[in-house]
Amino acid sequence: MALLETKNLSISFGGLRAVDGFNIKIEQGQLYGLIGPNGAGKTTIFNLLTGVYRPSEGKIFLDGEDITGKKTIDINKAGVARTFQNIRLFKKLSVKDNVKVGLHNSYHYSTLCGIFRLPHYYKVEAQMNERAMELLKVFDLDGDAETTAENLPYGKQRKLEIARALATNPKLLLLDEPAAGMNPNETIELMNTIRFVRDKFQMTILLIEHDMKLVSGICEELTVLNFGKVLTQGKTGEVLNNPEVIKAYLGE
Amino acid sequence: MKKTFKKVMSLAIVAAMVLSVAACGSKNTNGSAANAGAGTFKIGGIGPTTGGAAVYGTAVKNAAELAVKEINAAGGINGYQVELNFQDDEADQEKGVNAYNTLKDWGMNLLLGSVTSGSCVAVAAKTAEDNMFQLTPSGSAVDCVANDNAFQVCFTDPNQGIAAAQYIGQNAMATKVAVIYDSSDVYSSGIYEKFAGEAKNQPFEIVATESFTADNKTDFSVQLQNAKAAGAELVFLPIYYSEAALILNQAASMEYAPTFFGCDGLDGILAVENFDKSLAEGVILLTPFAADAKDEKTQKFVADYQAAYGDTPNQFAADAYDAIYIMKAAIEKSGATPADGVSGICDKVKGAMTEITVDGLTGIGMTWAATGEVNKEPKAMVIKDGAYALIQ
Amino acid sequence: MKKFNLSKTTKDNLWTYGIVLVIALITGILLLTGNLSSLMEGLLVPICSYVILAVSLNLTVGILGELSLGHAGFMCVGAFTSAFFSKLTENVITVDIVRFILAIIIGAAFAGLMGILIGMPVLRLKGDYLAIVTLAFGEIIKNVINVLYIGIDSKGIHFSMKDSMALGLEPDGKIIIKGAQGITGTPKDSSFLIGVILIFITLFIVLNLIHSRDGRAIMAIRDNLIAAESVGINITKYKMMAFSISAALAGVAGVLYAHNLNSLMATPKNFGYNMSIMILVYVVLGGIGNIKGSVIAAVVLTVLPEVLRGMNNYRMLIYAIVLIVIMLFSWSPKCLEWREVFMEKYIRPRFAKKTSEEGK
Amino acid sequence: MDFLAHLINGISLGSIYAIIALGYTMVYGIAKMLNFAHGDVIMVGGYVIFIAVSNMGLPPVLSVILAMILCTILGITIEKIAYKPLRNAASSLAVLITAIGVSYLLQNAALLIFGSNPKTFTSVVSLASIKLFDGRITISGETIVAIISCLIIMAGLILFINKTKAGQAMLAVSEDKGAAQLMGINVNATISLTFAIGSALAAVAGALLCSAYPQLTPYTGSMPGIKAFVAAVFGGIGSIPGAFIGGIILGIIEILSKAYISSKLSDAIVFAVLIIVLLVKPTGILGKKMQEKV
Repeated sequence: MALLETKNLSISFGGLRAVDGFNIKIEQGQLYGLIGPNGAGKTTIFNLLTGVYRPSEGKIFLDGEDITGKKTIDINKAGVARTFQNIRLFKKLSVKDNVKVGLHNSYHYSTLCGIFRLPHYYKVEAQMNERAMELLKVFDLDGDAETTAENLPYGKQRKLEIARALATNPKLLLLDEPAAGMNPNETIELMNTIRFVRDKFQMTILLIEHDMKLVSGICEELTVLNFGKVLTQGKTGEVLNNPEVIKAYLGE
Repeated sequence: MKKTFKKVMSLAIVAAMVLSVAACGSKNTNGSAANAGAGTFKIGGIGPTTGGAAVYGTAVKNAAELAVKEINAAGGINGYQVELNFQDDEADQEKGVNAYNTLKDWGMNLLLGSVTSGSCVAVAAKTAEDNMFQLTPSGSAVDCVANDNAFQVCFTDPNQGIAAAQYIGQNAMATKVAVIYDSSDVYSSGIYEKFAGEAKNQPFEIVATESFTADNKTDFSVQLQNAKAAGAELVFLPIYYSEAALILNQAASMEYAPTFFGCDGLDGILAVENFDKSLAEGVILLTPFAADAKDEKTQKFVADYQAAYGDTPNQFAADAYDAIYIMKAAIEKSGATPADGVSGICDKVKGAMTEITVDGLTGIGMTWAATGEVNKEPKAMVIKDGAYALIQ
Repeated sequence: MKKFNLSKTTKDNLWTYGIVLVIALITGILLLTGNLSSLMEGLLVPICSYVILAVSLNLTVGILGELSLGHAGFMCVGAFTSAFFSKLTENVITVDIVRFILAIIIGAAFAGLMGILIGMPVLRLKGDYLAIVTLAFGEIIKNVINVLYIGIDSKGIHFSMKDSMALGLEPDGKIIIKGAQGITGTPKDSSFLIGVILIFITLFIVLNLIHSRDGRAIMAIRDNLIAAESVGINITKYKMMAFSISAALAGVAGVLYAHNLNSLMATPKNFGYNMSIMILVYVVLGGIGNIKGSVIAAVVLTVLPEVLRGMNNYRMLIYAIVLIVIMLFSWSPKCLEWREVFMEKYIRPRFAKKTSEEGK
Repeated sequence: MDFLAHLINGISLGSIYAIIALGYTMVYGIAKMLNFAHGDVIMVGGYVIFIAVSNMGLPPVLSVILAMILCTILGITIEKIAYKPLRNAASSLAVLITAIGVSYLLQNAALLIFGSNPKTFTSVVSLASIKLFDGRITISGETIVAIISCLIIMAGLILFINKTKAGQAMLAVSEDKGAAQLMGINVNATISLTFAIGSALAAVAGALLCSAYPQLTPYTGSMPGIKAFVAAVFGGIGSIPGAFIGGIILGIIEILSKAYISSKLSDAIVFAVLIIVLLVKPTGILGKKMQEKV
C-alpha cells in the first residue's frame, strides 16, 4: 500500500481550476519530487495535502487512512509535516524552542504542572531538550540552540524548518523549495542532509524544487505539473528527458 | 555587554524610584513640622480640574480661592491666615484618594470637597479614618456625609428629588410628567429614584422615563420624541446644565415646548457662553442660588468672580464660596486654632457645625444637622427674559 | 562559578522577581518606619493593581500577540463580583483575610469565565478587528453594570435593570449594587502586603507559563499562526488559554482595586476604554512581551501624574508630552540608533573599564 | 409615524458619524494606523470655527475654510513630529500609543486655552429645516448639509484616489510601502498628504458635529471619534463607501435601540451589533476579504 495516495484531487478558486485531477502514489521511504513552472499549482497541492485548503473534489489517503477535509492540526497528528516556501519560523523563539514546539504533541504535562513546576515538568522538559538537541545535531544546528531564530543565516533557517517539521514525528515530510536562495555549496550540503534524514528516519519525502541539480540528484520519482494538471509522472531520468517537460519548462 | 547595560539601566530606574519615594517621605515630616509652628489654617480642596467634569471642579476651585482671598484680606479666621491648596481628582474615586493624600502631605487642616459624589464617597472613608473635618460643596449623595466628620453645603439627592416632586404636585404644574436623567451619573440617578418614589404620592403621573449615559449624551432626539409622544406637559431634568442646554436646543428644533423643570445642577445654564437664552425661557429650577439675584452679596460675588476669572459663576462656585465662609463661621464659633491639629480641629468644628447659622449665597439661615445634611430652603426660580426670577 | 551558570531565561526571571522584591522591601521598610508620604502610601495598592493589570495584558498583547482594548472590562467584572461577594458576606465571614481570599478567587473566576465567553467568538478575528471587538465588549460590560440593581432581603436576592424601586425589596432589605452608584462601603481588605503577594503570584503564573510547553505553543501562534498549525498546535485552545488567564489576572487586579476604595462605580474613567488604553500604554512602554518592563512602566506611569501635581493646571498637559517623548525615545528606530551610538561612545567604555577593574 | 421620526433622527446622527468616519477610514486605509487623535482634531476645528464666528465675526463659510487650513497644518505637524519617527518602529502599537498621547495633549491644551466651560456653538448651517406630515417630522438643515457633504466628500475622495497621480500613489502606499518606494513614490509626502486630507475632513466634521449638537468642550471630539471609528470598522475600515454606510447604519441602530429597547443600554446594543457583524463578516460590511498567502 502506498504511503500517500491522492485520487482525482481538484480545487477551484473562483472558477479557476488551480489543481485539476491530481493523482499521485508515493511509497514508504521514497524521495519524490514535484516540479513544474511557476504557478503550476505545486504549493496549492501542498496546501491541499496539509488541510490549509479543502479540495473541491477528490480524496487523499495517508497510509490507507482517508484524511480528506481534515483540519491542518489533525493531518499533522496523522503524520504529515511540512516546510514553507517563504520560511515560517517562530522568529522570536530560540532555535531549540522552535524544535520543542514541534515536539509539542509528543511530550505531555498539564498546564498546572507547568505553572507550578512539579517534578514531572522538569523530567519532561529534560526529555524534550535531549530530543531537540538530537534533531538539531542532525542539521548541524546544535551550536545555535540558544540563538533567536530570526537571527540565523538564511540557509540555517531552512534547515531549522526541516528540523521542526521532523520533530512532529511525521510519516511524510513535505518540503517546499528547500534549496531556494541557497548557493551551490549549501545546496549540495542540503541534498546530503535530506538523503541522511530519509535513511536515518526511514522518512518518506515529497519535495517541490526548481533546482534541477537537486531534483535529479536526489529524487527517485517525479511528477511534473503544468497549469494544475499532471504533465507526466515516472522515474526521474525518464521524466527529465521527456520532450513535453522540456517544452513546458523552456517554452516553445 | 548590552544585556549587562540593560540590567544596570533597570537598576538605575529602581534606585531612582526608591529615591523619589524616600524624597517624598522626608518632605512629609518637614511639612508637618513646619505646620505645627505656622499660624495658618490650611484648607485642602479636591475636585476635577481636568477631564469631562472639569467645569465643576474649576468653578469650586476659583470660588474657594476668591473667598480665601477675601477672608485673608479681612484678617483671616480667628486672626490666622488661610491657605488653600486645590488638587485635581479627574472626578475619579482613586484619584480623589490620591489628591486627599497629597493634601495630607501638604499639611491640610480641613478639607473642602470632593466636588463630585463618587470621589467624595471614597474620600469620606479616608477623612473618617483620620478624623479630618470635611465639608463638601456639591457632593450630594447621601453616602458623602455618612460619617459624623462630614457635612454638605448642597442638598442631598433624596431631598432634591422629593422636594421637586412635591413642588410639582402641590403647585399642580402638570398631570403628565416625563423624566430625562443620566443613568450613569450618581447625582442624576440619585435624584431620579427619589423623585419617582415620591411621585406616587403626588397628583401627577410619570408617563415617560428616559435616560442617557456619559458616553451617549449628544443626541436626545429619542428621549424627547418619547416624552412628546407620551404627552408629557412637564419634563423633569435632574441633570447638569451642559446636557440640559443640548436638550433645550433639540426640543426647540423639534418644536416640543413643555415646561422644563430642573434641580440645582441646571443652574449655570444661562452662563454657557453663546447660549441662546431664549431657549431656556420658562425653565423652572429648584435652586438655592441664582447668579443674577438682586441681593448685594450675590452681586458682589458675581462681579468679583467675573473680574478674577472672566466667567460667570455657577451653582458649584456659589456652594464653594459659601463652604469657605461656613468653615470660617464654624471655626470661629469653636475657637479652634491650627495648633489643635487635624483631629482636634475636627472635633471642635464638627460640634460647632450644628450650632451655627449661616447666611450665604445659597441660602439664608442655613443650619446643619449632626448627620451632616444642610437645612435650607430651596427657591423655585423661573427663567424669564433671559434671567432668573424668583417665583413667589 | 560554574554552579551559578543559570540559563538565560532563569536569570531573566530572577531579575524580574528581584526588582519587584527590592522595590517592595524598600517601600515596606519606609512604610513601617513611617517615612512614606501619605500620597505614596495611598498609591501603593493602586500601583499593585496596575502592575498586575500590565503584566496580565502583556500575556495577551506580548505573548499571544493579539491586541486587546477591553482589558478594563475584565478588571471591572472582577471588581464587581468580588465586591458584591464581600458585601454579601461581610457579616457572615468575619475573618477578613479568609473573606478576601475567597473574594480574590471569585473575582478571578468570573473574570476568567468572561474571558472564555468573549474569547470563544472573537479570537478568530485578527489585529485591529479583534482590538475593536474587545473594546466593544469592555464598553458593554461597563454599560450593563451601570444599569444593574441587585438587592437582598429575607426572601433572597432581587435583581433589576430598571431602578432600585423595581427590586421590590422588603423593608429589611438592602441594596448592594445600585446602578450607576455602584457598590458603596466595600470592606477595605486590600493592603500593600497582599498586593505584593498578588504581584508575585501573577509573575509566577505568567513567567512559568511562558517558559512551559503551553507558553511555547502560545508564542508559536504569535510568531506564525500557519506554521504553528502545521506542527499540530491547537490554535483555539492556546489562544483561549492565554486570553482567559490574562482576563482572570485582570480580575484579580479588579478585586484589589475594589477592596481599596470605599465606593465602586463603573465610570468611563476607571473601567472604560480609557483605562484599557492606559494599561496598553504600560505594556507598550515597558516593551511588548517584556514582563519586567511592564512592571516598571506601570509603576512609573502611575506615580508620574501624582508627582506632577506641583505643575497644577499644566499637569496633564505635561504628562501627555512626557508620554509622547518617551514613546519616541524608546521606539523610534532613529532614536534607538542614536542611543546605541551614544552608549557605544560614552557610557559603555567607562562601564567596561569599571567591570574589568572589578574583575581583577 | 414615530418609527419614521426615529429613523430620520437615526439618519441625522448617522450622517455625523459618517462624516467623521470618512476621515478615520482615509487615514487608516493609507497610513495603516488608528489615529486616536482624529476626534480631537475635530474638536480643534470646532473651536477654530467658534472663535472665527463668535469672536471675529467671520462668515460661516470662511470660518470653515479657515478651520480646514488650520487643521491641515495641525494634522501635518502631528504626523511629522509624533507619527513619522515611529513609522518603521518594531511594533505598530508604538504609533497607536503615541496617537493616544497626542489625543491627551490636544484635550489638555484646549482645556488650558479655552477653559472647561462648555460653549454653545452657532450653527454654520443656515439652511432651514424641512417639515413633513404637518410638522410631525422634521429634517434639520444640518442633516441635509451633512448628508450632502458626505456624498460630495465621498465622490471627491473616490475620484481623487482613482483619477489623480497623488491618489494612485496613496493606493500604492497602502498596498505596500516598500514597493511603492521602489516605484519612485515619495512615501513620506504621500502619507503627509493623507493626514492633510484627513485633518481637513476633520475640520468639516467638526463644523457639522458642532452645528448639529451645538456644544463645545475640550472633550467634544473624543466620544464621537470613538463611535465614528466603530462606524468605520462596521463598514469595513479602509473602504470609503463603507465608512458612509457604516456611519448611517450605526446612527440608525443607536437611535432605534434607544427608542425601542432601552435608552440606558443603547451603547451596549450598538457594540453588540458591531460584534455580531464582525463575527459574520470579519472585515466589515464592505471590507475586502484578506487571505494570507501560504
